[in-house]
Amino acid sequence: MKITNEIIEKHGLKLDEYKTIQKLLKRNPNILELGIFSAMWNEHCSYKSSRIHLKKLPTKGKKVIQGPGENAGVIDIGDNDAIVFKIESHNHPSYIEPYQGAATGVGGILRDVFTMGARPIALLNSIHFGSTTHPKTKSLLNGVVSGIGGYGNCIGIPTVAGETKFNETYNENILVNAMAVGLAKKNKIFYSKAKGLNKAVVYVGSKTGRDGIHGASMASAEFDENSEEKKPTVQVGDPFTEKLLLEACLELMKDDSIIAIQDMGAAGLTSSSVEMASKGSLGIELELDKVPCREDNMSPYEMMLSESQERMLIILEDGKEHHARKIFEKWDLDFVIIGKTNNSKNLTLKYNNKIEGEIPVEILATKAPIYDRKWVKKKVVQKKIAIKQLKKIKLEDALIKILSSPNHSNKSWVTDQYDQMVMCDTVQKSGSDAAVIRIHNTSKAIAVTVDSSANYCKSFPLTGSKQVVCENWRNLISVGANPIAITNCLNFGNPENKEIMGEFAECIQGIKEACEFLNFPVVSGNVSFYNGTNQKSIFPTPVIGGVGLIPDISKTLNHYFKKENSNILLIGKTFGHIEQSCFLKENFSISEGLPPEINLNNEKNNGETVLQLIRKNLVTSVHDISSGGLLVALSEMSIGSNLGAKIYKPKKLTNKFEYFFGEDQGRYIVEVEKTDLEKVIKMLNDNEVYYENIGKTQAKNFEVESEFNIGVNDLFKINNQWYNNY
Amino acid sequence: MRSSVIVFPGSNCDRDIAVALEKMQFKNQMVWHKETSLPKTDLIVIPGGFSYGDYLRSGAIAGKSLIIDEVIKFAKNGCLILGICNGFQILTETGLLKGTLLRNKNLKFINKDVNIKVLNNKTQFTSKYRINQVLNINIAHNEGNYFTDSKHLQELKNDNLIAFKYCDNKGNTNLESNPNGALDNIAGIFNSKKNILGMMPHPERMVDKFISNDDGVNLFSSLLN
Amino acid sequence: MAKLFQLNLKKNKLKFSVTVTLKKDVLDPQGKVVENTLKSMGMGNLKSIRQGKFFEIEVDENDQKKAEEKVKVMCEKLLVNLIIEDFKITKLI
Amino acid sequence: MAKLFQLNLKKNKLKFSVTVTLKKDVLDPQGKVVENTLKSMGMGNLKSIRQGKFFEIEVDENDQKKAEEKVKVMCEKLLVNLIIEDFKITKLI
Ligand SMILES: Nc1ncnc2c1ncn2[C@@H]1O[C@H](COP(=O)(O)OP(=O)(O)O)[C@@H](O)[C@H]1O
Ligand SMILES: [Mg+2]
Repeated sequence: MKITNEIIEKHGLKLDEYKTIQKLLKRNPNILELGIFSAMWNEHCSYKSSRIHLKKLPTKGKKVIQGPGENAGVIDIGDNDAIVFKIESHNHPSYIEPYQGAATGVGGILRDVFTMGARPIALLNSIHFGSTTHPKTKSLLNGVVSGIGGYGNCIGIPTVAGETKFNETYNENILVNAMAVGLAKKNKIFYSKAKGLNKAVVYVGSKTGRDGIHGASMASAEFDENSEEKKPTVQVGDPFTEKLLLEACLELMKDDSIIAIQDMGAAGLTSSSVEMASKGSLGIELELDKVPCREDNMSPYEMMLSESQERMLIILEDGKEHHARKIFEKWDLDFVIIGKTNNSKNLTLKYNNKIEGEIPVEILATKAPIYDRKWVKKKVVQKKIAIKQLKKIKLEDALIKILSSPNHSNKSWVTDQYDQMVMCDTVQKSGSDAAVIRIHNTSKAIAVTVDSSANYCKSFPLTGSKQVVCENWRNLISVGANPIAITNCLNFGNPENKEIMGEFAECIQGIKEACEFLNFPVVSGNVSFYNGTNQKSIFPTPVIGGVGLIPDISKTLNHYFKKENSNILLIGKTFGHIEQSCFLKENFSISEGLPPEINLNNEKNNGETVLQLIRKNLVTSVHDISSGGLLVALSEMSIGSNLGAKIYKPKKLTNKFEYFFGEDQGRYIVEVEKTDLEKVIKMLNDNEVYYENIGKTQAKNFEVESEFNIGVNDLFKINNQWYNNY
Repeated sequence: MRSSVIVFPGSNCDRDIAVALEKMQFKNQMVWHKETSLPKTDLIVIPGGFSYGDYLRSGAIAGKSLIIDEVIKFAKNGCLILGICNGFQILTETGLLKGTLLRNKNLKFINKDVNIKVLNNKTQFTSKYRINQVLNINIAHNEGNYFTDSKHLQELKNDNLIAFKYCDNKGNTNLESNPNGALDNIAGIFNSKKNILGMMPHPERMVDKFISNDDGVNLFSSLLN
Repeated sequence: MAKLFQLNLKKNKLKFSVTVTLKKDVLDPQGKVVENTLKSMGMGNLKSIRQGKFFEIEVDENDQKKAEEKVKVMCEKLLVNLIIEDFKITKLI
Repeated sequence: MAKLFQLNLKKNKLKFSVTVTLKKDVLDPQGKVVENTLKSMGMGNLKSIRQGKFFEIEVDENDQKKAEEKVKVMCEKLLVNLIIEDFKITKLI
């Protein structure tokens, strides 16, 4: 087949990229080789636009066992236990086919985690939909949620936390990010680096079909009106087979049969074999006639580019074949030796004993173009919103409006569709600041959470992304965990646009600053560009997934009020920053101005102090203050507990709306029993933490002094109606 | 007391029930579905979760596995059999329990803590509970909507074969407290000899106060008697 | 004769069956599991099995052509996921 | 002619379709939801809709009668829950 410009373009390659290929190969590639280049050199696999920025992120730390670069990040949680975790996007497939797109997103991230030798113990997700009035939103929401549940429930891993948000910026491009967290033994982590010559390269799992061919290049191109028409073959998830694959892999991992293992994710057989060979500076020869195929007459091209799910590639130690085969056959899975390692440093593809393609691995893996794309700093527009000039509303009505809005409604409509309890180690489910998962058979636990703040990031990427990291950190602190490390999923628009690239660069800068200051390294992540349609990109949406450690499970806390007549303390200073607040957005549709500033010093000091209070058993409930500000956070503490609160109005109040709904950062609410108040205040003073004693818990009613008084039951109803009426 | 937990491909609450049984001092064994004989055992548990992905109908394929013939033999000899969630579905597929489990009426998977009440405490599964005691137990299923013909329903009632019913926290069984549309709020039933119990809620999830509550403990301690 | 026919149509609502199957190259995990199970149950000469959905639809409409058009719209708008599924409409007696 | 026919049968595996529907007196919540959704989408003259399963089964067998018998066994032993479902086998060309 002659390679025309049109064919090159269809493969998502630019003409000058093709020229580079010719130069590197010193010849023209054939169509199979071109397909392989397109799979390896697209944005999704090569990170060509993001690489130089990603390098800035802090990835090292005392607890980091493996940073970015492997299938998932690994951190040390003591006692030879390690936590393996990563987040990944499945945005484009989920928009086209929400159920299967979301399901296979979950399946894919699970494989990333168990390839490393970890048993997955928790799933999280961050899902963003368009406006609730957009005609597609409802069915996308339904499909995505049931797809996430469908996969996780069936394979039997609890889905324990996440976020569900609506914003018209996602009307034509929803976000579906899935995160998986696994538990491994520190001395039994598996990597993808090939070692040794003449070792068997084994294909295990499902058969290869024609599904998802060019899925990876699809994830690297913008949508246009026709993409729904194009009907790319969407993959269908098979959680049952994945469960078998999981058990078989973990069984084989008990001894040292495996030299290297890599799941077949985006760009399937191509990227898995290239990755293993390139990490080990070896060559791999594959005999494609041996690849287990689901359809008749599949060509080498199709086999190499198929993205069929639930497959793995393993390099086996000599003499282990029989043992390994027995395990996979017990689990009714294909097990075929399809090739071997050699020292040629080439990827050699044979079909019927004929070489169909041969490319130096090095070229594929490391010679992909790297772009330092043009970017410009965000022009920040200071704008102070004067509440006095807005229409008059009541404090109570403003609160109700927020609590009943889609973005702040209780998410149990979503989370009731996920099995959160399977594995019986879920100490704290969805609905709390972070989910808490016990390490099986021990008295320690991990805390996990995902966060994002697209509105903040849009108006000021640098501060916005810093804020997301801080909020994540705060959520972990709030349940009593030492934050350890994060994974991140960077959902952005078209990187070829310099404003978008600027958003990306500045968001990375913000994440870097916050992570460095908080000693909260990045151990894994994923970049998803080209989110948007017809030149209209989505708001920059970095999603942060954090993990923390709770050494003693009895010292974990949630945000529900525990007792009547406790003191309610507000920790951290309230300035009343109202721009970019959900108060203005929900009540006045105003979304101008800058997000609240981040003071990393205060953030750290306040958080560490709160953690000390928790560890010393001096507080009975803790909640961080985020979107919605003080009053929303207080209501959430009430709603979950059935206990009310009486909040005093501060004496020198500039504006009550700014005070109650401002979104100043670095703040927490803690509940303190009378007997502990003195000790708590002493510790706060010793640590130079600003606090206010703002009220008391009480039975049944939630009230703000001389403003309003409402039954907790009613608050509950207000907070729980939206989804059921949608 | 010896127990055996049957493991099917794709089972996922097998470990959870094993942990609960061991915690309650059962001597437990896991039995792979391809086995053709069962070890000596006093209790067989068919675990919850999924089996074979439940792609055809929940429990249908597991109901045809090799080990099931043995389970049926043991059942006929009076061995105690507990089917939880998917296990309940499998028991109905094998005919050991009558009726079937249809899709939840809202067509969605439901995971939440619900209240059920004990209707019969004169059985080896429930003797440690009080009659009409309300338990708070986790459910997690897509097909938990119990259905049977009117003749069998009458038989269940007449012979006191309904083990648990969904209810509110005061023990009222009504439409609002029925999470999945089950006939007559039925959450669990016995066979006529009362040596087999099938139930949709997960008692093994309720044996540890750190995780939930311990409302499931008495089911296991009843069995130990 | 023509009149009778018309009358008949008026009395009987039109009834269609719709079968929905996965497109040829799309993975059918359901069918695969069922196939393996049947084979292991001894149904040796089962060649292949694919699973799909089935609908029986009754429409209040006299004109068969129009009715069929309506069923088609239902399929395209809701019942079928055109990305991965094909469908076939058959008139039932 | 008879010979040709036989030959033909040998070459072509026999293919059947099976439709499985819920019995009349069993509630079909899924069908109900689909029906309501379609109606709320403006398909006013939809009368009723019931949802079921569909299988396409290929059997390695020359004799149509025997083949059909086999498909029937598959239905009764696995594919259909006779307590709540009915089924119908149709020979496909
Ligand atoms: N898609 C989802 N999956 C699981 N849990 C979710 C999902 N969406 C929201 N939640 C849960 O709902 C709660 C509220 O979410 P959110 O308001 O984003 O929390 P926070 O402000 O503390 O980050 C959290 O406990 C979160 O884990
Ligand atoms: Mg929070």
